[in-house]
Amino acid sequence: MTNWPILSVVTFLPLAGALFIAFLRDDAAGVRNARWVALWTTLITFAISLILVWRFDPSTADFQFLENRPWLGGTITYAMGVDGISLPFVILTTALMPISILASWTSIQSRVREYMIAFLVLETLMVGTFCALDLVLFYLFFEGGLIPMFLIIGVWGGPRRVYASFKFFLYTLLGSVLMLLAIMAMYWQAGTTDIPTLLHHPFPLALQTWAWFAFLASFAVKMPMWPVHTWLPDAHVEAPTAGSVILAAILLKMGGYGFLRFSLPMFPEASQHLAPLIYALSIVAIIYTSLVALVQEDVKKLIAYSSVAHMGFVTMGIFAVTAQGVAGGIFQMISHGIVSAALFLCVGVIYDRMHTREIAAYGGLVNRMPLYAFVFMVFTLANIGLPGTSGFVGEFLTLIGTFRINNWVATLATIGTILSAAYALWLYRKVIFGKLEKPSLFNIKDIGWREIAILAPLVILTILFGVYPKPVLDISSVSVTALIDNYHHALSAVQTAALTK
Amino acid sequence: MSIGLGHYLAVAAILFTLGIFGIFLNRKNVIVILMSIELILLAVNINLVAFSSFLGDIVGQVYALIVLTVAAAEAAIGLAILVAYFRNRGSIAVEDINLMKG
Amino acid sequence: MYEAIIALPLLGAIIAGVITLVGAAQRLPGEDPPPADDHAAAPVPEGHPHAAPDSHGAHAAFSNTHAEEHETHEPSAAGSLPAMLVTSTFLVIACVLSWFAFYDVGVEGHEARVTLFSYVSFADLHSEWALRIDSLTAVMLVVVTTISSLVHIYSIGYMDEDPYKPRFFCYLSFFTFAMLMLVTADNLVQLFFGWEGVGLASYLLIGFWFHKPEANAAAIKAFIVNRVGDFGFSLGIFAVFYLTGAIDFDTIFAQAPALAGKSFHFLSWDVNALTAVCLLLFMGAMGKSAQFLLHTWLPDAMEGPTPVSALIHAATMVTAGVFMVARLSPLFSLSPDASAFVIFIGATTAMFAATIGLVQNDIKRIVAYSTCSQLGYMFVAMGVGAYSVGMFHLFTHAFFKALLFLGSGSVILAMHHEQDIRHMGGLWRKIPLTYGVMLIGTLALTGFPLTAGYFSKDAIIEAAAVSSNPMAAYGFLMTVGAAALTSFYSWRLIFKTFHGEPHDHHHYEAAHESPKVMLIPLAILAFGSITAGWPFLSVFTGHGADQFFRDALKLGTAETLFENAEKLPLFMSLLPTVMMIGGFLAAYQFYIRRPDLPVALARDQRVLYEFLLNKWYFDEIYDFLFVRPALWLGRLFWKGGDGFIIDGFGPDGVSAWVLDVTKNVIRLQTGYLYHYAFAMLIGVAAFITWFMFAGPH
Amino acid sequence: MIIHAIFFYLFAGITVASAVMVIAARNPVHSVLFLILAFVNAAGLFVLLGAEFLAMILIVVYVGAVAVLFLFVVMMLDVDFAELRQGFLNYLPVGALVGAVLLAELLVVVGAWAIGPDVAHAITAPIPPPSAINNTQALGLVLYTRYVYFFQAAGVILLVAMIGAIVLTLHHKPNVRRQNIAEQVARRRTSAIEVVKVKSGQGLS
Amino acid sequence: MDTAHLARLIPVLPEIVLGVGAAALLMLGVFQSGRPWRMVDYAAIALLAVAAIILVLLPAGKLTGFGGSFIVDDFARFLKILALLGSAAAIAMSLDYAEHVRQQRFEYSVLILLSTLGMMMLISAADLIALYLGLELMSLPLYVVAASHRDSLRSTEAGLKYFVLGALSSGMLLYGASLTYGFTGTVGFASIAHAAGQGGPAAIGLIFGIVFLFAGFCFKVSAVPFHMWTPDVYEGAPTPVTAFFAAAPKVAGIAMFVRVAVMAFPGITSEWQQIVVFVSIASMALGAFAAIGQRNIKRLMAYSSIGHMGFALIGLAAGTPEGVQGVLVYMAIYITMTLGVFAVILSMRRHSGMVESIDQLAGLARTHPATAFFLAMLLFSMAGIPPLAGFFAKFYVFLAAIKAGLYVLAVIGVLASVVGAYYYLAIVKTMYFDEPAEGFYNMPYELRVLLAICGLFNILFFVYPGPLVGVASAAAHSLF
Repeated sequence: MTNWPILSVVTFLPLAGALFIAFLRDDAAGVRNARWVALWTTLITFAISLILVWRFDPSTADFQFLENRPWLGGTITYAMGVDGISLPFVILTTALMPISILASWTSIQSRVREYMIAFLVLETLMVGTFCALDLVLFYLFFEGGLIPMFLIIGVWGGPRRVYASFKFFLYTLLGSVLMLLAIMAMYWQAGTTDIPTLLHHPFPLALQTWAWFAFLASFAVKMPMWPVHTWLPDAHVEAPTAGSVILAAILLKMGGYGFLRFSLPMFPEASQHLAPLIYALSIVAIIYTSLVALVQEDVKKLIAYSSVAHMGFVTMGIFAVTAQGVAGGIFQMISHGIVSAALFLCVGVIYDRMHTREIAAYGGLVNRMPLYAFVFMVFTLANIGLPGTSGFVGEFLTLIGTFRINNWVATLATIGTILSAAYALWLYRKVIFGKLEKPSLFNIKDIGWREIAILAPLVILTILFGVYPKPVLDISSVSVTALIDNYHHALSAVQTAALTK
Repeated sequence: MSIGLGHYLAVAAILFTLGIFGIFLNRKNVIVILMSIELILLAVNINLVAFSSFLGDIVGQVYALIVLTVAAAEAAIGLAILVAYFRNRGSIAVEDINLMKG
Repeated sequence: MYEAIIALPLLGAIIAGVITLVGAAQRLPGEDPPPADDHAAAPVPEGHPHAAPDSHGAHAAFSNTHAEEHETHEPSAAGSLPAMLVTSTFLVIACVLSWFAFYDVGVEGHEARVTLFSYVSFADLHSEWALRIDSLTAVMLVVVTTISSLVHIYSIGYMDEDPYKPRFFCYLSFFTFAMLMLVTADNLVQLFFGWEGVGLASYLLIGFWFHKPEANAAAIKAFIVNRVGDFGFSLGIFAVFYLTGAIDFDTIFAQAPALAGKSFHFLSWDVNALTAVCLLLFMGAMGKSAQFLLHTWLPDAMEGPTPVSALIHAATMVTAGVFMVARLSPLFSLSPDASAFVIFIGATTAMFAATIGLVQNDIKRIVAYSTCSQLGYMFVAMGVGAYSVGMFHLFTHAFFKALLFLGSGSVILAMHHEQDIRHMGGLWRKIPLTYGVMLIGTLALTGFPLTAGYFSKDAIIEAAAVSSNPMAAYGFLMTVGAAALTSFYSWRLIFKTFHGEPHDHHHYEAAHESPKVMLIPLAILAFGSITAGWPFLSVFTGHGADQFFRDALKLGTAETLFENAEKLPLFMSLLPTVMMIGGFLAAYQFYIRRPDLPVALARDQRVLYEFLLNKWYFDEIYDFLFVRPALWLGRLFWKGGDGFIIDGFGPDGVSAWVLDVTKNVIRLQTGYLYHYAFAMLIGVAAFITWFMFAGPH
Repeated sequence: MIIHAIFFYLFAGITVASAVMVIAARNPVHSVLFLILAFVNAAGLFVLLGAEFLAMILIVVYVGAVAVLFLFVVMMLDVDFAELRQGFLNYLPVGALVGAVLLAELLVVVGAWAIGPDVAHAITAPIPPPSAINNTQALGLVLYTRYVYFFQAAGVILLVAMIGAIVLTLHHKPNVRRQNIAEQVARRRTSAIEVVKVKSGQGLS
Repeated sequence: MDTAHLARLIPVLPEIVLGVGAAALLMLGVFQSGRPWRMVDYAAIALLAVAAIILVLLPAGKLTGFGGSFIVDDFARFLKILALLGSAAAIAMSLDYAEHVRQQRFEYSVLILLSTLGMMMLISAADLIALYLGLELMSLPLYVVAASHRDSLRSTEAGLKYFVLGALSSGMLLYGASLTYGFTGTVGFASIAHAAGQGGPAAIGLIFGIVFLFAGFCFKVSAVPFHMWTPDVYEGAPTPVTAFFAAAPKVAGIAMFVRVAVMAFPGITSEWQQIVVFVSIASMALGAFAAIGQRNIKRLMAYSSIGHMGFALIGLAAGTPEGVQGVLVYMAIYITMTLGVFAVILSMRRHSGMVESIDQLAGLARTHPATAFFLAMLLFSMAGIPPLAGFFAKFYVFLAAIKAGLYVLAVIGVLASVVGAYYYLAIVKTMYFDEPAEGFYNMPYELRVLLAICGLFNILFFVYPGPLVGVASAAAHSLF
């Protein structure tokens, strides 16, 4: 089908761009060039990633665009490939990168070259995470993303950036090192780290349980699930706008992707036994963090908490292991990737103008920023999960999928939809509506063309996927079905084995 | 009451322990520490020679010979360092050697 | 054709929306923010010691941006006229098409199903964007498009002074589109789409005057209370899918009989499957139709512009709940328990809202409570199985309630945005046309014989009287009682507004009749209020209903109801009329002959009066039960849970512990040789001892 | 046998006792002297064990060289001994306990040890019978053949000790004129003599 | 002439070259007028290179010399190359320092050479006597160079502490060696293995011997609780010396540790494993915790190296070929990391002189972006963050530990690595997040090269890790 290593190109092209920027001179022209190089690199990467969609065969659950090269010796190889579950995330990543670059166009004025390099490196690592078909390789990309993100938060972040960046880094590191040990144990047990092989490897139950917990430690922090979510509000709040965007839109998704890619298919028994735990945590995440969001005083923090709540739907849906639940989880992640990214961009818009994130510092913005108010409204509604926006489809699918398995969980989670309306609309009201009374806001300007260019695609996608979610659902359809079939197959095989004993 | 290997080893063990005692119980004089080290090496040598003798193997004595030689070299360097230190600090009290800590 | 009916309002909304945004963008050009590090360039107030916008509602939408504009009226947004014309025209076309469809479907029997494209479909879950056009839909199409187009036209006049006309018409059209999606829905998800869509439109329109804090609060309240209802609705959908494996109506209805008597394990109980599903779905209806317990948002929703109240909060949106029950009649009819609950809620609401309506002073609130109450009637009809009767009342109610609201709007406009009826009085002289139409509306509402309301309301009461449902008796009693109260508060409104002495002479003198563009819709509605009853009587009740609705409604039990109704004793069928007259007389006594009586009564029955005036303290109770605890919990979880426990024992605690350990470890490194040697000794001794006692393996 | 035992206990007793005094004596000079005593008695033990050569070496190297070196340094550093030695005891209890435990364990395990019967065949270089060849010869036979590597390496270590001692202690005092071999070798006649014209009566300035 | 006799010296050729060369350089230094140290330094580096080349050119396979006391196998080759590289780098790093600080003399290079010779002997030692000799030959020059700023109190104090504790540790080691000798009747590793592995429970006496031996080893690799000298000596010693301490001797120490454990006591693995597991855990934990409190970067590097040795010992604790492979990979990568970091530390020089406080690195990312970048990468690598080389170092040791079933050790290890990441991050934070302090002098050329090499190695290691891993694997298997 393809002769050239398209996935590697998509993955490492940004790195090449970063390298190029590294050799630019550090003067005004160099800074300008750095921006343009970064933008074009991400745009070209995005364009190439669209070839993936174009050539992708959605009728098979197999991995496609495979690449395999010897690497660490033995069976640990450089293996890349995508299937219906990972492809949407790859596209999400490549699509959001140009937007992030544009979003930082003027708001980042110091150390621009380093900033762009960090972002491009981050893109490589993120795309690699979703493409890797070898556990060790996956871990490499997965964990490597910490470095650029740490720097992005720490160098270009807000006043408490040091605390936030350390918390982010150490928290996520702590989670994932345990996963590394589990990967090793799996390697010795199965003799390989090749993901396609491992997907069908029957691990003994004891190992499954421990490995499952180890993976949980990593992905739960990344998601983040309650109660290991507290790094998120801090990191989001302190990160620069584009950093928050990437953090919310993509880095969080790695956790969900990990559950789908590893926890479910590789440890089916453990997943089945421990799903109630996930349910409980998801429910707590949805309700607890929604309530917390209700009383926030900081715009970004509120959105960050709402992210936690929305990720609760994802974990719940995934571990329901029904077709709708899993597909809903994927869709919810994609949708949240778009919506939360957009919300953070929206916050960035006013932050760039006012340099404060306090809700109380705003009010009545609609009087001066009608376009902004409109855009913000769209994303607020998507955040609420209003039908017709992409937010609804994901929530609906996860809930309906979960209801089939456990209606207690679905019922409690549905309460979250009420609360999300409460805090999102409250935020909107406080920031946008009302009289324009704060003197500092009198001269605030509406969004400019650059910001429109950033936000417009997201508006369109939000509504398009909300009305016509088929494209996204179709891509992952066969893979999800195969995932669930394999899962149940593995479970029934175990049961049969137990019976014959 | 025949004197067996155990007797020699016991003497060596006592000397060895005394040597270690000398190092960590001493607070005032580094030279005594150096002497304690010599005691430890002496204990080792007694061990080696005793083993050699009771095993009927000359290697132990060769080993002891080497240890003796090296111990002499060690003593020389140790004293040289001590002298260099004394020139800077004007004291060889063990308690004074704590410029760096933490 | 059906696509056009749906698409025209959407198109109108989009066009108006674009006009709004483009106009806004031109007036307030945006620009990229200044570079970030340039903190000095952060916006500095340029000394606009500007007064808060004056409190005259619509007039001062945003006077505070430019000093020179701030005392004058904001000019209309660019493109107001095209926006208004386009949306209104589209709506009128849609309306004409709808009437045609009504005839085509209802009378000619050409039902239709138009599939557009797929919606939320995955694996065995199928839902599509599809238009299901049957008689029930046709009725709703007519109601929606008619009222909507009239409201559009009326708004051209009513919103004349408002600067944000394009936005307003955008919202209106969008609402119409969402409502049409709702009524044409072919499956539960699409229904839910329309459901939440109208909720959004309602939210936007209530908060249309975004500078008013009360409007914003009311908008959010409306949305959230509706969400509470939708919570049940969603669960209902999930349960339906769980039980039947489908969410499209055809499949559900086909499977429904098989579900009868089955139970399923919901939460921790085994419950009757159909009853549970119906109750859950009905919870959505309660929210949308502002039924008892979830009614609190509707009176507050009167913060929106009056046409909105007419369109959304009286004639169409709030009836969506009724429509849903009708649409799902194949399910509800199979579950007597659920139906009983519907009756109970409906009847309670009818009575309860009427009691509150007795003492309210805001002209729009009175009408709003009246709406609540009338919706209760409709649910009673639904509950007793007289689905077509409920639809009938929905149909007629749309006319006279829209009329009442628009009439109130006319009064309000005449009184310069004064809404308190205590400040009115004697207005019939100044605005006779308005008075006339209000009178017609009141007559229809109170069920004056031969007006539209008379037929439908009586049909409901009769159906309740003869129903076999054990709850029906309660329904009958309540509806009859409410009829008297309805009459009383309706006439109270008329008397206090139009009769007696003017209380606010300043406003009274300035009062003027509304422009034609408002009066014409009023006239049409007035006409409808009188005539929408009798000609359609046969369509909605009796044997005609069966012909008309065919499969769209489940009329199995209704057949016998209609037959029994004809055998009802005369005094029973006259009872509503008697009550109505009684209410009128009481009102006349209180407000025309002895205007001092109400004051005295209120003083005597202080507690009761306060109780009613404060709407049974529902807002306070909810605030106490839900809002405060939610905020309290949120704060507790944030500061206590996240801050103290999770961070305190998690990252922050661990890092503090690490630093503590570090401090101690560093203290071990004393710098003293003998300590170092001692450590080595301890190490060796420890190992030796370990092996001495643990022994070699 | 008895003689052997008597001498063993004599030597061993004095060795241990003087070792105690090495670390316990207040005056470092005394310590050094006790060290010498310990070494001499240890040499006695060596003799008892049949290692005469090592016994001699111990006395020659230690007593003759190392101990003297110690003594020399002690004298050279000229420490005020009166101030030293305080606080010796306040550290004793814990240390003594640990040390005693260690010693007890060593004695229990090691002191009671005899050569295992199966170890004998592992011997690499058996001691020739003393009747045929004396201890010094026996050592010499292996030291320069089989173990020449060790011998050489020990030599390198001594070289290091020399370099180290010089590096650390040799001071080039600026005011001292010293021989510069390279300069001397590189000396030419032209640079050796400087012809200076001297005005009479003024001298060299 | 009997060349066959000389041919038996071939395995020792690199050592002979080094030894003779050192002596020659000593002569050269003594008799050369003017400023001999530059020439001696360059010659010393060349000598180390020559030794390395000879080492590579030696015949393949396992070579022995001197009746089995000296052994050259793949394991020895691998670690010798590392030690030679480390020493050469250390000398190179001292060039500029010597220019400016005026303390170093040509003896420094000679001592380093002799110490390296000791390391080589140590790595190749196949019996206890050779081991002891190698160890002393390595250590004695270290004591001297640590104190070589003889006018500096800190330097001499460092030397004194190092010497006293080092002598104590070699006393312990000797005591252990004597016990081992006594209980097995032999000093050769192979024969010890034969004698000790007779089956049945190991004699408690032999285990005592092992404990004392291992105490000596632990001291040399600065593993807890025999690590106490490390911070003080690292801080006090002249910085190039510290860099040297952190690199080559650690390699030799680990080599000796691994070789003795694996070659001499294979039959009683479960016993010594307990010791190694304990010191490994203790070292990782202490390295992680104590480093957090440091403000002096040299001292911090001391604790860091303690932690790293703990990680490396995980591989030894596994006691398998995979474990040893992990140790070897770890050491190779550790050397590059630590040398790179010290290259930066050596360049922390202003007109006011050398500085050692971490705070002085503030804003390095702006004053010296390239330096800061490489240092940051090295620090992340030390923290074990992928895709940098340090991750692979940890990866292989943990891989071995997991295979050997040492789950608790592995879990504690990764937790310690997280705690340890904190202080590396803190340095990165200082460089990148803080407001710039006054810049340093430009980095000397050789330090730049060294930093770039180490940095690039760590960054790009993941691209083609195969060779190193493969060689390490072969080296590890040559021990078993």
